[in-house]
Amino acid sequence: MILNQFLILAALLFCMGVYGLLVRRNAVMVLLSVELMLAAVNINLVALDALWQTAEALGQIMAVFIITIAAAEVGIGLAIILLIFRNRRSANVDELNLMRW
Amino acid sequence: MGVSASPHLAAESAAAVATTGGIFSEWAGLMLIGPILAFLVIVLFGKRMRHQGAEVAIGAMAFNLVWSSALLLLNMGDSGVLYERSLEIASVGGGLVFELGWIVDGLSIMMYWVVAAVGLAVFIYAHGYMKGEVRVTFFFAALSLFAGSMLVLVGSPNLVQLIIGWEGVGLASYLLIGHHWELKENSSAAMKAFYTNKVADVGLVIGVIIIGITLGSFHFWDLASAAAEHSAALGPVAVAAGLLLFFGAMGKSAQFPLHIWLPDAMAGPTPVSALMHAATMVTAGIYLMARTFPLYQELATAARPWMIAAGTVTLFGMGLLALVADDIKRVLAYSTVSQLGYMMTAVAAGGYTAGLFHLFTHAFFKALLFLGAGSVIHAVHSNNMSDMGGLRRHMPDTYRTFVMGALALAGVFPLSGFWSKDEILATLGYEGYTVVMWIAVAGAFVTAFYMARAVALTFFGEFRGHGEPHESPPIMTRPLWALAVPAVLAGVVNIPGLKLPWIGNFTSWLSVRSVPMGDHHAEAIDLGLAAAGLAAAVAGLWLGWVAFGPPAADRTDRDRVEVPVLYPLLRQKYYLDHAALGLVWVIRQPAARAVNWVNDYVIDGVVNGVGALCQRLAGLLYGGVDQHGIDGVVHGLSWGTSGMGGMIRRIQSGRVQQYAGLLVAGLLLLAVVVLFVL
Amino acid sequence: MGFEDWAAEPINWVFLAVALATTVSGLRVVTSPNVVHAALFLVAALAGTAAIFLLLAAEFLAWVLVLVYIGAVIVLFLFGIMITRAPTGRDEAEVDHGRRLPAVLVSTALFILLLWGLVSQWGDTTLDSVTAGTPTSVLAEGLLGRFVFPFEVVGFVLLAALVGGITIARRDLSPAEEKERESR
Amino acid sequence: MDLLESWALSLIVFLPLVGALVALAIPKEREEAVKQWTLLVSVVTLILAVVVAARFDFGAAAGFQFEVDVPWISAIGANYHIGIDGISLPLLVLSALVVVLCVIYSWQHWDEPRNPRAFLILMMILATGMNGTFVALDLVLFFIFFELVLLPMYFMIGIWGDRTMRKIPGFRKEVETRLYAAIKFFIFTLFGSAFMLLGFLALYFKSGSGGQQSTFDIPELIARGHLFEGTFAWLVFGAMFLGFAVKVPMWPFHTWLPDAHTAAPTVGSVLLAAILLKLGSYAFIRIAIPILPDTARDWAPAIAVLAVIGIIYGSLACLAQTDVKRLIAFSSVGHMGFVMLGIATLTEVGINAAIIGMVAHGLITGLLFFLAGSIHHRYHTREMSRLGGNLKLMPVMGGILGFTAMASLGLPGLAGFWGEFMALLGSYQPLPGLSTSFFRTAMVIGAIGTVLTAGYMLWMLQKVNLGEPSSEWAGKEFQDVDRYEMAAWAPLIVLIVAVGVYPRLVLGATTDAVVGLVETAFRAVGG
Repeated sequence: MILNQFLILAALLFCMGVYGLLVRRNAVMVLLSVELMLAAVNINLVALDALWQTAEALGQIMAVFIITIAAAEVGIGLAIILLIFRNRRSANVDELNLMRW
Repeated sequence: MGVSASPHLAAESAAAVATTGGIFSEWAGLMLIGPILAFLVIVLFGKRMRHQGAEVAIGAMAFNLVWSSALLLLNMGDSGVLYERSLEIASVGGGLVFELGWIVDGLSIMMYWVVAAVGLAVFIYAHGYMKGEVRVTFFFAALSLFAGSMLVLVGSPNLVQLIIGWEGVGLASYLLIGHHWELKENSSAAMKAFYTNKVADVGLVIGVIIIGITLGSFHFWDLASAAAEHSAALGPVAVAAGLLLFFGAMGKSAQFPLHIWLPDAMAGPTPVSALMHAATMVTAGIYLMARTFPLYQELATAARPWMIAAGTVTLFGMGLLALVADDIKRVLAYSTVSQLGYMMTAVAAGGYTAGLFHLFTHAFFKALLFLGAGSVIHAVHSNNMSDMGGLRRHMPDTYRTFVMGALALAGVFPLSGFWSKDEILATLGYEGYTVVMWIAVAGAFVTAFYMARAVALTFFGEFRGHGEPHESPPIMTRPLWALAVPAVLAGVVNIPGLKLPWIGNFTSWLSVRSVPMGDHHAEAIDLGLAAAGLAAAVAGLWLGWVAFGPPAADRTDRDRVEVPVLYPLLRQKYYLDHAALGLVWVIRQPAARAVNWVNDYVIDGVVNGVGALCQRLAGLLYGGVDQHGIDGVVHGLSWGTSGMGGMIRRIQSGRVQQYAGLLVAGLLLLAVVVLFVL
Repeated sequence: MGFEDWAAEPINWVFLAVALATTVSGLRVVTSPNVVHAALFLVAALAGTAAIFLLLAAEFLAWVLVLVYIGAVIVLFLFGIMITRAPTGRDEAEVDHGRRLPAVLVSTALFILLLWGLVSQWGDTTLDSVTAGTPTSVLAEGLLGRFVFPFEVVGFVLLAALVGGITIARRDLSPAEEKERESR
Repeated sequence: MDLLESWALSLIVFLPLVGALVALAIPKEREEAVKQWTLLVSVVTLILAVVVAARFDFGAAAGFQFEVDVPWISAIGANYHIGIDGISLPLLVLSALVVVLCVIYSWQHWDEPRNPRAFLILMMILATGMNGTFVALDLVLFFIFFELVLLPMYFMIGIWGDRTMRKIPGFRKEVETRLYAAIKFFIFTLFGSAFMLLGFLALYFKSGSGGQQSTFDIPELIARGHLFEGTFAWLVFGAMFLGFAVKVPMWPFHTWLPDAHTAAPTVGSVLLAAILLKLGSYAFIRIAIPILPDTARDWAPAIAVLAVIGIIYGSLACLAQTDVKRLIAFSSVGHMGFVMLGIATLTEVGINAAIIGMVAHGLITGLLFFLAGSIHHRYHTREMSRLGGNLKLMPVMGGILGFTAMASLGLPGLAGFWGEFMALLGSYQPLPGLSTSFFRTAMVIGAIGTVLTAGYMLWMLQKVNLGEPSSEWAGKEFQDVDRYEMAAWAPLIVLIVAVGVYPRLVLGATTDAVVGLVETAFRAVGG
């Protein structure tokens, strides 16, 4: 096994996630893309951890944190989408311009 | 003319023993603080007082009169008072120190006393004059500030404090001239006074800066000794500094062509005019020239011809303007300007004592004349002499005192004005300015002429106004008599060659100085010159009486001698007001507008343009990349044309994905730059 | 390490299969017009990731991924999809907006850049010693030892997310509605 | 009391921030509680600042006192290094004071959309940023505080600002004034600080070239001044100049100022004028000049030219204004021109002038903006053509306006005079090596500027205060200055007089520090 096969896979997944993030209209699908990107990051972390073999498995611990935060993010994200949907009858991101002042 | 054989500095040998003046000098600062304190007290509590604060103002002035009289007495005779005290208020680095304090010497004692004496008379008079007027409280507060600032000015031991008092006087004059600010012309007159002075102050401030930096000190006494020693440092800049200080003095002392504010300043209540013309404002410039006299005498000699020129033009040209004015206060105002020209010419020519002596006598008779005019105005409710006439019978006290003042001003023997004017003429002759001297004699003729005209039109003939004029109440007439006494007698203190027992003379009062300075004063009367001056005065009076006295006084077309070019020129005041207004207009309109336009369209144009450009670039980039979207084209077009709001909306579209896309793209760009370019 | 050597290791073939599956699933996640499908493909992609973790001997993490993500998060997603009536049809215009090219360009460019970076940085560094799995106790010691503070913070974040989620998504009834409900 | 020595400054800086956090916990509806709390916090901060001033050793004003220096971000060598000397002390006290006055003033004056809690919280954050900037002795710390003030002010303008639509020259559509102003303010300042940060980073990296650890520490950088020379120093100074000059603001980077001032809510304008503008000029004195003295000498003529242009330009622009508040805003350009002229002379007198000018401008222009706000509050317009006779309708407010205008035009005996006078004094004899005739010309032009200043102030007074009230207002009842306004203004009035009569209040602290600064910068190194 070489390191790069994992890292390149992760890069591929990440770029797919970026693509999804940019093209998806539906907010839920945007969130899905974000999850994909996070998964890619996790692969990176674990792979590098395997390379360096730190005593405390630092990379894996970071990955645990990321998974946790991702869960929180999904929760909040979905809640927001729900709220917007309720108010606007749509969950399409490009119809949202609330952030503009 | 008794020409003193002694060289310039010999006058100093006569200087008497100097004392410190004891407690009166050590606490002389109270005189400076008193009126300022009165100002604060009146502003804060005046409304609740019985006389609306007038009692505080008058009380402070009375106190000052007592105190300064004590100093004056101490300074009389053979012993002079010399004292200085400074309190540091800041050290600013470079060895420079700002100080406040007071100075007690012959010159400042004379000024303290004049301000206090004239001030007290005017304050008491004003208490009667202003009865029933609006904002009496504030009026007395401002009067106190006026007097207080003047005292700060004349008591100043250094140039910085002088500036403080100087502009304080300007502020107070602004407040008082514009007392009836409901009318735009009054507030404009106030503005004009303040503003003209502010222009002149530029000269003063720069002059002070030059002296302060060059000497490393703002003290007058350091300046005087540097000048006396012909300091090498001060030498090269002395003329510039001198001329700049003189420019400042031109504003306050209304020298041509910065005199334009003074006649307009008549918009203020009459007591203000009296105070301003006699004691507290216009004398400041003369005082400054006297205080910095050694500079001009020793170093800035090249500046003196210019000063004399300005003074001469003022003394003659402004006197002519008084010939055609109808407003009695304006007649007096122009006469003041002209008399200031005398003083300035005298001081510039080296007649330190002569100029100050004229200041001294002028303070009394001019205050008297103004208060008299105020009394008349009070009675007939008009400023115009065409509404007066025949008041001799209705207002005997006013009439008598006014005539005394007019004769004194005209320079009739043996009233005070005769002696002081004669001394000026003698000095000019002695210093070799013969032409100027004869112009001054001609000026005396003009002075007498317009005073005769004013007296004739006001007090003789038939009454032309409305209603029944009455003599003013005693509270107003008593100050008139009080001022009439020195107006008549003040000349006694400086009759050439005469030194009174106990009192000494004016020259000896002023002779105590820390630094000797050249100054000429006559030792005996030059009979020929005195006769010439007197002849000019009498001729003027006679001609004025012939032209304007009864029965001619009753004619409506008084100014029937309308010399073709001269008359319109005088009526339009040499068109100087037009020139000044034109200058202000240029600043206010084209210049200010141009700057504003530049600001909004050029500088902001660049700013907004960059904004629009960024937005357009963003539009192009995005539109170019995004070939499928209709949005791109539509919005791209609209970005190009919409305004700043559009730009903001574009960048802040609120579309998260657009942000993300730009973010990633930007990141990429950055990475490429970092990796491959750097 | 040439291709010969690489191909000689059987585990690499396993990797190749898993990677292929993961990639295809990932691609479908971002291209599928049906949200439910997309979510299910994400399950597949995540499962692939878990497999990769196993290959890297990170067993604990692999199971965490399966349990937390596939077990919980995806269910959450499905809930969200149902509630928001996300498009489940085949109409592509519904799910994507038209501006696909810039996204393709950007992500491809990003990938190329990353690829370049990875290759130039790591070359063919090998991962030989991956044999023994990481004991869970190591992770436990790390999480409750050196990283206990971040661990607690993350716990707090989760709690905040929980509370926040409820607060945001809860429907505030207008007074009229409130009354109506009470009367019912 | 070592505890005070080491904690006082940190408390002054962070107490408002803590106060803001606590205020967040107070329910929005309980406005009184929020107000009382912020007042308490700001007063305690002020008391601390006064205590610091009282315990300040004026005999050693040239050195830093109340110094704290602990490692912060060790990876880049950034320390939490704070301290004050005679230069920053007056500004720190001024900042603490003005915040208190703003809280008092805003007790009864709320611009739409109200929400006192949010507004006061922003104000407290602003206070932290301002106080922090004046005590920071580490470039990273300085930068953070310097930027921290940006955000609250942006929101203050953008949310509570002027809602009228405005036509911007060059653009077709009308935009809301507050939005335009807020974004302009933000972008301008950010633009400047980007360059400033570049400069800081360049200094950081270069400071390691002598074989020592790179550092962000300001005193340390001053000591290593010899490392920065030639083109490098010139560019770094230029970058920092851009950052500071935008904040001052110097011509031609000033155009955000009239817009921001005009659009901002009253208290926002006051804080902007009284404190925020000082950050830029203070940074020149604290950072740019001592660290790069030789380059400062190269740049001084350019700064002087821009300063003088600012003086004349600001005054002329004032004469063309129709809006009182905009006029006051432009007057700031002129006054800050004097401050910068003082700095450009690089002399003790000039830099002293700049500091006392900053303090005076803070007091006077702060008060003027309060007055403009109150005038707007009463008349609902600031158009001078519609106003008039204010002195008749509201004698006390008219009187205070007159007083403040006089102070602003530099009347001797009031605070504004010393800054102008000393700036001119300094430019008569600039630092040896600078062109004397050049600076003397600048002095003359500056002096002419004072005349123009007097011109527009008198004109404004005539338009607003004097004359008969127009028919629009005549006969109407106006509430003259109320308690809160009086409480907020009285300290300013007293201080304007006090500083005017006894400038040692400010100069007593600064002179030694400034002399020390100039000595180190120019005598020891430059010769």
